[in-house]
Amino acid sequence: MIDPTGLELVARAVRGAVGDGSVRDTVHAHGAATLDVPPEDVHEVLGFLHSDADEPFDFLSSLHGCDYFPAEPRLAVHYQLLSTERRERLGVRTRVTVEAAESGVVPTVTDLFPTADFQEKEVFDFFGVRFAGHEDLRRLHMPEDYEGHPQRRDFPIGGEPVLYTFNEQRVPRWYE
Amino acid sequence: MSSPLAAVSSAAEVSSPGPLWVQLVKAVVIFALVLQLAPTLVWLERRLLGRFQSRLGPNRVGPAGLLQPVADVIKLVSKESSTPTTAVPWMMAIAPVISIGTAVLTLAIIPFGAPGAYGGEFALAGIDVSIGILYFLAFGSLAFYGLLLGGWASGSKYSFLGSMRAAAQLVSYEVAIGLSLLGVAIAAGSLSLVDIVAAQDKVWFVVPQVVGFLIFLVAGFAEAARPPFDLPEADAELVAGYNTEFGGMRFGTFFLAEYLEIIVISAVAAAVFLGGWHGPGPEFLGPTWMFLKMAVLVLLFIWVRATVPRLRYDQLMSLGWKILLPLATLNVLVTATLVVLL
Amino acid sequence: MSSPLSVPYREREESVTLERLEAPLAGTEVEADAELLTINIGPHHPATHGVLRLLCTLEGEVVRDVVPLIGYVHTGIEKSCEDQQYWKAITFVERMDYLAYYFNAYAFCAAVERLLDEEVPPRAQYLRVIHMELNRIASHLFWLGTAALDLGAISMLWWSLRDRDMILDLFEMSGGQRLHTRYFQVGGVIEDIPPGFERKTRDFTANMRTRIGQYEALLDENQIFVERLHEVGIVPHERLKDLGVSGPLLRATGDSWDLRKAMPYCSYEHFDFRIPVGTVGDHYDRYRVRIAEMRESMRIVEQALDGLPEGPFITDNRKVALPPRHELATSMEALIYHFKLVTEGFRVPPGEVYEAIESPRGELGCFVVADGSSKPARVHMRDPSFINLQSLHDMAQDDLIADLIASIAMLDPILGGIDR
Amino acid sequence: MLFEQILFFLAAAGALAGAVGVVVLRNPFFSVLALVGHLLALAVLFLLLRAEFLAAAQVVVYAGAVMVLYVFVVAYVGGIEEPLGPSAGSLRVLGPVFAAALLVEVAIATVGSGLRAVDSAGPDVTAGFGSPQAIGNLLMLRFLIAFEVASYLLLVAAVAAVVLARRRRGLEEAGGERVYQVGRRPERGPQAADPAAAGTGSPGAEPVGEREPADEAGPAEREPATAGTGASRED
Amino acid sequence: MGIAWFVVLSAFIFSIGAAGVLTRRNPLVILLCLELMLNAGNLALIAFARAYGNGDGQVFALVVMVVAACEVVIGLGLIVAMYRNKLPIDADQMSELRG
Repeated sequence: MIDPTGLELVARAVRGAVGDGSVRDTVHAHGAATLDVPPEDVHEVLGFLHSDADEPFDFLSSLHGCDYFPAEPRLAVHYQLLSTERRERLGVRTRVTVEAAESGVVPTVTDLFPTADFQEKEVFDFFGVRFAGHEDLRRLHMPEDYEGHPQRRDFPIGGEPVLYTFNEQRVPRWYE
Repeated sequence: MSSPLAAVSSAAEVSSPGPLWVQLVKAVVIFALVLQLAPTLVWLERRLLGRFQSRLGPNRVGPAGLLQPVADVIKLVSKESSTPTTAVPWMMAIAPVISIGTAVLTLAIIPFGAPGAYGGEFALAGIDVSIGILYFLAFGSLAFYGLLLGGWASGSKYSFLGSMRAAAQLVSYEVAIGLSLLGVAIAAGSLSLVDIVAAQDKVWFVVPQVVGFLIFLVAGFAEAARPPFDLPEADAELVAGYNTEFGGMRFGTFFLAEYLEIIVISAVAAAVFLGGWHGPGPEFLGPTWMFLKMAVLVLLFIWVRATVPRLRYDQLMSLGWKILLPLATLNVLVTATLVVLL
Repeated sequence: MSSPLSVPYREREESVTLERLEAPLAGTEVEADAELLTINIGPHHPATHGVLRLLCTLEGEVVRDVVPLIGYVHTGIEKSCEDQQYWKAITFVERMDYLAYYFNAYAFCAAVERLLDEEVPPRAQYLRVIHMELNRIASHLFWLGTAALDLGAISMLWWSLRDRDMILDLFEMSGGQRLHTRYFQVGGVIEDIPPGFERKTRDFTANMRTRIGQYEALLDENQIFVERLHEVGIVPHERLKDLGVSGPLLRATGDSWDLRKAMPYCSYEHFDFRIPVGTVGDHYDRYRVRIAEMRESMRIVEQALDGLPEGPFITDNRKVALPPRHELATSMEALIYHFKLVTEGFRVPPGEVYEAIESPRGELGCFVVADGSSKPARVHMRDPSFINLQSLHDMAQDDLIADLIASIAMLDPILGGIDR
Repeated sequence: MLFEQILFFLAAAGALAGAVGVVVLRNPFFSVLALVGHLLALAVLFLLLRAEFLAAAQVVVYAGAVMVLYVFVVAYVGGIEEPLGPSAGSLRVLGPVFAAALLVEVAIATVGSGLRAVDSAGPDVTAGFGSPQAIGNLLMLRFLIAFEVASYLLLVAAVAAVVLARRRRGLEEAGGERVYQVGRRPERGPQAADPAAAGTGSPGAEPVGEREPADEAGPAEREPATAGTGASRED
Repeated sequence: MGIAWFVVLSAFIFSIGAAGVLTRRNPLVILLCLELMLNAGNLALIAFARAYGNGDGQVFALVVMVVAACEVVIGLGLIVAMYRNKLPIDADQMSELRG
């Protein structure tokens, strides 16, 4: 695990390579290190971390979304990087508002990590984060014609009408 | 040429067909045999697969599950036969009939005992034709139309792929089967199955024709579309291949035809290579020996199914064309040379 | 926008086609006059191990393109967890990857424990290792059976399920349930193993060794089986890493990346085991790696049984763990804790954590966000099946249909884990 | 003889119906099936004429092999319905006329006096007539040259079919090898084949020797049946 | 059973086949009609063989079968080649084959 000092070193390297504003904050908690990155810099930061010869984080283990509902900016995309050389993990987090997320501020990283393909689709599906530049962004788990993004915190739990023959008359908008 | 039935086969008979009642008895016996053997085989396979797979198998219906096939048939008959909208219904209806018809008709030439074993002069076979092996090959190649029509008429892509596979597979292995039987025909000097079995009174053809026997077995597995050559209905790939869209008794008929095909292949192998009715003891035991040999081969079919994975399509083709066919040709050449020289 | 339901079902189904992709058939050479056939393998198909839908483009028998379409068993477990107290969410996450439930439960519990900064007693850690490794064997056994079934070896399924049932018997002994035991608890395990468990487990491992030998004799020495797997479905190591593939699939290419060794958790550093790796990364290597992993797992189980430390099986922090039953009758405090836990659950300080472990299928990560209440604000599982599925295209393209089926089998996807 | 006559008329009706079906049906697939029915009916007629070897050959060769080829091609070309539209020149008009004229001519020739000579059941023939032995004797003794020429013709046709049906890409890719190669991928780089080079250096990681290292036994030399049974079987 | 019946039947089948060759435009079907004509010839050959109790006609029929098989193989090969090269599968429009 990266210790706090190591995290600051990484942050300094990133700032040096990408720009001063590229790391808003560093978080080291519960033995995990996270960089807080503005959405427009995500691609450069990940590209730098991915290809930096010194300490490459060559493996994107996970990409997931998160909704910090009452707080703003609400939505976040997390990138869990892994360096198989150093055997260390590094989280990169970018937080965006709902409007920004839907307008496509967050860039795709599928060109750096092809593994992000499904996961960005999933984040789009569940949180409505529109990744700019993703080739084939569409719903993955939910039906194609589903409305809304179900894992946002303000999306109610339960109550999905399921169509059976016995209730097809009662399902709303069935006759439309 | 007095009896009408004799007229049909008169052209093709070698030994005397016997009086009319004999023909009728033969027909009844063969049909009874067919209707008994196939369900018994289904039961046997399920019981044995259970044993192979360390489970019980059907044991609820009747003693030792013996009535399970009856229950299956009742279930299948009472099921609805659905037809996809893209299908050609009448063709779907006749496809299983072709399949089972060719299998039953092939059984007619299987000799179960020596001519005159139970008195009289006639052979213990439905008909004893001079073109016996060709007859078997002819109906084997007609069986292909059952699979083809079934798959094509279903209007489903899986079925279509399955029937195309069936066509390619049957055509490829038909040649190997024909050549493997040709070796025996050369050695016996006849195509008639009765003559071939009669020619084995000293030594079974499995000994001089061991290569032919192995080729026949392998190609027979392919001909019956049994594992490891069950590609036309490879359930993991094509759901059920040509019979994907078949339900109810139409599926049941295909199913029955497949098992009849196993019986036919076993019977021909037993007659041609394993000495048919020959065995120790008096002559009237002939049918017993024949059935025993068939049973051994049928068990082999089941055993192989429990053990062996499925071949891939290209492996199947290269096995058929690159290994079996040259080997069978070589076998025929060697046999012919030896027959001429000796 | 008109109601989606007013569109006939067929038309809605047709909305997902290859035309929507920018470059269909990318990465393969198809002649201009090739006869292409688009076929849906799944969602209901004998070989898709669940409701996986593969949109395949075939040229004859050759798969020119395959697009996995998922979501048919999406049950919203991640969302449901947000409405459950932490210790009740364990039962939910267990049902994601329904063949590796101990791993799901462990990943979640470990993440919560890290958020709580809760120490897990060594005995609990060893018990967790025992159960996870048994679960790994069970999962691999199920894989072995279904993979062999897909290749046409039907008997393997029953044999491997027979052995898996012996593992389920062990789980029933320790946890009371055969599947989804909810044996792991935040802070430890819910109960100590009963007497007789150790002997039965040793019997099992001894038995299993000979069984694996038999299975190898059946499969490995079968020319058809070997030829079906040899040199099929090779994806280069770098490409696999880019695709995020981990676990046995990655190790089959010769990469020895295994979180149990690389970043040990749950006292895996105490055990002596080896990491099986392959050489070329074809299906045969994948098969061999998994078989060898079963043997290594048995070694770990035996070592854990040998060195099982004495002590509590769950943390004595009464705020997190339920007090033992007998205390309820004697201790007022225990009763209060019990009441609080059962009604409200425990609260977790705000924070977020990503905990990754090595599941039978690869890196299983659990991302938990706590907002200070007694319910998680977000639970996300980085399920290896989900990520590994992306490599199916690379594995199966330009191979025959039968190889596609073998690829699915060797990928070992669990649809419950993919769709969650 | 009554039964024989019934059989003849059934088979003749089948043969005629099949023949008409071939010409009339618009979907080639059904035409092919009609021809199969026609051929089977003909086989029955052959049997009535005491030509059992030819009947069997008819079924094996025609129904079993030739028609399968047709089915393949129809499936491949995709059962094109007969194109309607303007007829191409005079042939469209003259074709039916010629056909009708031929029918009339043939009818006159057969129904007229020409067939008196064969209007009998034919002489009694020996049991061996039309058996494989009889045909074989004739082929090998009297018609050996015809037999040899026919076999060369078959060989030439087989070669011609291969040449016609192969894809026009060049000789090295001709023939049945194509399907076989399509499933194979190019040789992998040495990096992935070598565990030591590809491993990312976990300290406790140790290859269990699933196979011999790549430099000792490359994938080309590996024996499929024995690979991987070395190290891991013992423990 | 009079042999003349067989010969008459053969004549009719031959006429039907010829009509098909002359009227149909799909080369596949034309090939099928050629098969009809060849089979009609076969039937006549075998009928005459029976009429004279001589096996020569059957040998001729066998050779005709061989020739028919060759013709089918070549014809189908041509059709497949035409289909591959996107030529019209129509006998009236096969003018491109003139070279």
